[in-house]
Amino acid sequence: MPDELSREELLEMYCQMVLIRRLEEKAAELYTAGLIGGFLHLYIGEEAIAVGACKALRPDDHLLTAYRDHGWAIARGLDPKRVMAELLGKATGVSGGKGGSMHLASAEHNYWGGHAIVGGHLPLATGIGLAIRYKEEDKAVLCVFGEGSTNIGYFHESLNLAAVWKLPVVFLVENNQYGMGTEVSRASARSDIFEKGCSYDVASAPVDGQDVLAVHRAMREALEYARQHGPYLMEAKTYRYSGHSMGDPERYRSKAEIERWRAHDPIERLASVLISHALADQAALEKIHQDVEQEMEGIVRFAQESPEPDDAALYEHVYVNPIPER
Amino acid sequence: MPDELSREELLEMYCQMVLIRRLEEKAAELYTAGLIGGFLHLYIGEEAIAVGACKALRPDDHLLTAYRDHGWAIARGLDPKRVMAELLGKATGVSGGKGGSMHLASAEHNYWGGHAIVGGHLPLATGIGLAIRYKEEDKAVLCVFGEGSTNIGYFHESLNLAAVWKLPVVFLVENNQYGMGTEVSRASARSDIFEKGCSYDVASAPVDGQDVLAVHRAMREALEYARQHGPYLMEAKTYRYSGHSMGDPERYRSKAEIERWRAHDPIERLASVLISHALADQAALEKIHQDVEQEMEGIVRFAQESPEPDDAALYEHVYVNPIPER
Amino acid sequence: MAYITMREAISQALREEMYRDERVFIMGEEVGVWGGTYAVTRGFLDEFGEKRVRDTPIAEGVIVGAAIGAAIAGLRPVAELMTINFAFLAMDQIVNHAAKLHYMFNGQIRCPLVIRTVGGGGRQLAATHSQSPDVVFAHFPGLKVVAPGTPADAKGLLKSAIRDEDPVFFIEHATLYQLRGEVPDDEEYLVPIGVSDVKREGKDVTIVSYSKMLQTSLQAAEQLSKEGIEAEVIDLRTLRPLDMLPVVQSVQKTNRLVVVEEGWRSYGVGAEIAARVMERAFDYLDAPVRRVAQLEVPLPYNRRLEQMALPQVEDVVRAVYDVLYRK
Amino acid sequence: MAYITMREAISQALREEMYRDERVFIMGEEVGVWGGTYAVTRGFLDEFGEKRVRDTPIAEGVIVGAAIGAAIAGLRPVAELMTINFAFLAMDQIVNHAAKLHYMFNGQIRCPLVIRTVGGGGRQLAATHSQSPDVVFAHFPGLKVVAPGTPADAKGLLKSAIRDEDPVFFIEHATLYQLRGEVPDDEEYLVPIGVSDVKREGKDVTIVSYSKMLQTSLQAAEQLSKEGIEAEVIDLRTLRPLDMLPVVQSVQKTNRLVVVEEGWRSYGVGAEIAARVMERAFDYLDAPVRRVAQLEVPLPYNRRLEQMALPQVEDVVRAVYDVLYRK
Ligand SMILES: Cc1ncc(C[n+]2csc(CCOP(=O)(O)OP(=O)(O)O)c2C)c(N)n1
Ligand SMILES: Cc1ncc(C[n+]2csc(CCOP(=O)(O)OP(=O)(O)O)c2C)c(N)n1
Ligand SMILES: [Mg+2]
Ligand SMILES: [Mg+2]
Repeated sequence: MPDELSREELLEMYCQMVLIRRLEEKAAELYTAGLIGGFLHLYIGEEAIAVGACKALRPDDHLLTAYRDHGWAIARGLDPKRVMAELLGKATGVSGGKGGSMHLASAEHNYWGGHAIVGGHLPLATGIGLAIRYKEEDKAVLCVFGEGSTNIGYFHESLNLAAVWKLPVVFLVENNQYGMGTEVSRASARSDIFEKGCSYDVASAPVDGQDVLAVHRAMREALEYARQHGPYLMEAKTYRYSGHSMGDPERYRSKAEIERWRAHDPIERLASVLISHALADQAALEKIHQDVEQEMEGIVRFAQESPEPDDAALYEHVYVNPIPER
Repeated sequence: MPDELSREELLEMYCQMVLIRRLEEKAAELYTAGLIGGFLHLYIGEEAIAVGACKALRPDDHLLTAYRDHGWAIARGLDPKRVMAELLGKATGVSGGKGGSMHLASAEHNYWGGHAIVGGHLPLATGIGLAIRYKEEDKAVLCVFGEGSTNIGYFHESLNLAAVWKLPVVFLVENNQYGMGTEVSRASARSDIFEKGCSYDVASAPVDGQDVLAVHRAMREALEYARQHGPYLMEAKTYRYSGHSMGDPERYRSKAEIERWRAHDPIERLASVLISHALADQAALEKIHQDVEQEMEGIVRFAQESPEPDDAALYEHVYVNPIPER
Repeated sequence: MAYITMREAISQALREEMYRDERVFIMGEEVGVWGGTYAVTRGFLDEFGEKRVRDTPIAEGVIVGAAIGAAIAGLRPVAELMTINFAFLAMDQIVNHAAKLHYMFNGQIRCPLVIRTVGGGGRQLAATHSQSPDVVFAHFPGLKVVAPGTPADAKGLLKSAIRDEDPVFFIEHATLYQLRGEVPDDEEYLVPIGVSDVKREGKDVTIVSYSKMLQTSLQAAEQLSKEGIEAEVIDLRTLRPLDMLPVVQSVQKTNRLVVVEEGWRSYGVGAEIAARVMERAFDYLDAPVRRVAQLEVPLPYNRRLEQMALPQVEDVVRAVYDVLYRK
Repeated sequence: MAYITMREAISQALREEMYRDERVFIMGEEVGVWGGTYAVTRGFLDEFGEKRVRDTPIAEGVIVGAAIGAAIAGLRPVAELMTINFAFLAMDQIVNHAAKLHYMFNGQIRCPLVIRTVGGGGRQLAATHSQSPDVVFAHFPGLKVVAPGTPADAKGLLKSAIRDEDPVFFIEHATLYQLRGEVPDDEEYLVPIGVSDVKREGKDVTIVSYSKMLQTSLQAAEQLSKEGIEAEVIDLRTLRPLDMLPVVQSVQKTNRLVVVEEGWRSYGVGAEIAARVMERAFDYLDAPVRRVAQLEVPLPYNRRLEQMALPQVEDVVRAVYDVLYRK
């Protein structure tokens, strides 16, 4: 069995990747139709990372990501209905319609958000790692961000502190080659991001981000390492098929480049594994796609039919303990 | 002749180191007497770095340092009288009495300050490097800071940008083992700071900061490298004999440790070189000390007798082009 | 004169100044290949080359800091911070460095630097991406803070900012880029920093505002006019230094003042205007100054809630009624 | 009751809360081995150990950010920023994260965090190390901002801050640590956040202030009293949320108001107080509100110049004369 995963688990991962991709495609449609506002960052092409990594996370481990977070939310087990409802700004959304696409979260899943300030959540992840050590828990934190975010001061401050205090944090870089329109080599002195671990004496390695099994394997080890020793820097090489966000003019790359990456599509790749190991046949996979299609209908319906937050929500949660001004 | 320096140059360097040390001792006295206010950070023990490095700088190169800047100001050629006057907050001070000990500067010497925000001047130095490339000048920037300042985000952002743009900046770390009371290993994942160059693919090396000739040699090469190729990270291993600033309770280190370092005193070390190469005898060195002593009297007198800035100075230089509010 | 958008006006200002002065250059995230996230520098990379149109890493601290350094060394950088929300990542460089170096070193250091940035809410970008914290930057002596509300002012003020010897924090509003107006073609068209401007004359009430809220205020004034209330609308244009003369003169005429800003009310721009008017025209005020501002919540993503929190034309109208003791 | 310094009072609050609640810990630069640069945590490392008294690298961004993270995960961090000037290096974490996470994630995230920091000028530390930009932090909803002016308040407010479920930005004044006063020994002695306090009763004029300037105001009141002018002195104690009730009530009695703050005047705390008083007690004001504040220059090193720029007792006295139309 590939990677010590059962057939059911592998099919489940396949299904998740398909669902993530379909949800993104649907979100793009709804955005174009004006039902989703703000910024929308699609994860298409990068699905293997979230699915592979979350498979390695324990339920009581912690997760923080950047704003490209739909795939992560779903891989982490959040209800796709409520994810979509959040994109539509509904009261039933995972963040009550106040966060939107960039700010999915679920305390119940120890998923502490989607964060839209580049690099801003690295210190938070470091602090959660500190709390784990403080409470002497056997947990780890997975902190996910793009390669463009490794040039900001927070990356340095967080990796250093995590290293000095040996905090159980896996810093996972999704190196999709671009930060908006800027190719990694134009912004970062090192294009192989995992090499940046050296300044902090932090263990690090690259992984093929288009191979869900490789990601899962590497992440399982990284998390184990983090629990026992301290921070780990993992770089998943990947690619986003869509623009940075909706409306990206995409002047910075060629169609040919996108096609080259599409040839290593993570979903198709897992499909081949499943078929070559005789874990599924074409029909079974086809069935998954159909099921997902049907599930999507329910997801979208739920989101669309959900109520808007009421007026009172505007004033709620500014503070836990609001103090009235006299 | 050691290090291709003439006898005159070597004696001049010796003289500078002695002057710096005496000026610091005097400043400590004046601080205790209440004539100097604010914070006062002494450079005693680290003199070889400023003197060796400035010897390698060309007049039209640029210099920026942290707040531990008296030695740098003097090594860079600022008038010690006006340096002391600044410490006393006088109108004749290099910064007109507005900057104080931490903010010495001299545009004339391309010395862009003494900066008291830890790491805050690294971006400035990077920008000056950018201007050099922009104007296609054959110059370099020397940017000096302590090892404690290498953990802040600015270090990362500056080294990365300088590397990506190949800017002619030498980042010189004075690793005096402590940032205030924090030993390097308690704050930095790497205690050998030069190793932090690896994240940026920046050339780097350590140097014995107690050996003025070694510093000079290394700095000459580093500056040349920077002019031609781009940033360079140099780590000078050193030690400060005094507290972090006046009034430091010094609970973080032992007397014995200080004594161990004093045994490698940079001034005595150059004295031995001078004597062993028969470039000076004990009497000649003694004479230098006496001359410095006498010069110090003049320096202190000048500073004490100088006038305070007048009231108008308070309002001057908030803006180059002040716009009156109507 | 040309009838162009604010985006074009700003673009024009930048282009003209870059042709005028070799030392002027642009740096920031996505200003080059992408052409600026708000398309302000579209085409600039081809026109001026990589030396003068510099894409940077995502590292706001060193973007501003390096621009300061370049300014110290004699250049004229225009540093772009993609939005004002990210200016907080460069806050130390802005307020501890740009604002202070000239003074602290007794005039030896100059920072002729423009920090262009984009503020404002209303685009469903949620709490961290929708702020209007202009007042926070205006608090610091040593900075000049400019926030234009029309295409012509945007052009003229940006040109003045680039020519200024001091650091200028220049705030554009994300939802004004499409706003059209007459803009002089003149390459020497400069609007002075630190001069407020009467954008509409009126005798019944004074409305003071700037940036996006200028437009909201002008709309409110149109509406009020139909009811026979003639509002004088004053555009601050610059938050530091603050030019109160036209405001004081107007209040002496109308005796009633409403201040409209997009940011939060507490410790906002309106408070300063109210306090200064009280200091200088106390006896002229027939009603307490009314402040229209954002509700004191982080902005939510949901469109309806977000609009509830932001000042609307009707809020301005209502505030005018209040100071007129109507209804 | 014990007659102790503000330093001791703050120290006591921290120690008591650390004994009371295992989740409370301290992190920051030099809080451990050094004992705190202002000696507030002297002895804490020996008493509580390295786990709960954590020296950090010099990296303000991650100091605050990691404290937020620890708070999210259920701890009660007290993060120390050596001075408020360095808070600008953590500005994004403070205003974009601590202040917003609870709201943005609809209550799912809590940040029960105290950021202790030290503000104020007057010690010849020059422009970057002498600021009082308290108002800048008070502008952001989501934060609570506290700045005590007496030892007892410092203790009681800090304990309340640590027990609060929200992020509290707690500003101590560098030159008040030696100030002595009566402080309850009671471990349950709590001063509520968001309640202004009448520190001196009077009928002729109201002086509103906080932190160090409270002391300056009290001295001015003493001096005025000798001339027969009885000033009521009100201590805001909290800048957000702002409790205006005692101020409004006082102004209704005295009809005259002076606001005293150490920071710059423009867009300062005084502006907000003036604006709110106008909104709520317009008809009671017999004179425009006078603001006493720092001159609008970066603070210089030279002692005489620095003192000229900072508000002094005589400035308060003169402002009181002004609102009384005396002299
Ligand atoms: C501090 C900050 N600066 C700039 C931005 C604007 N911005 C949003 S996403 C982005 C690119 C990030 O690239 P990367 O980290 O590689 O992530 P990716 O989008 O490729 O997943 C930028 C510049 C921001 N949100 N925060
Ligand atoms: C941003 C910032 N944080 C904290 C401080 C307070 N501080 C001043 S010097 C210093 C220690 C710096 O150590 P290092 O860089 O090693 O320089 P050294 O004093 O040893 O020369 C600290 C923490 C500061 N000035 N700026
Ligand atoms: Mg990327
Ligand atoms: Mg050091």
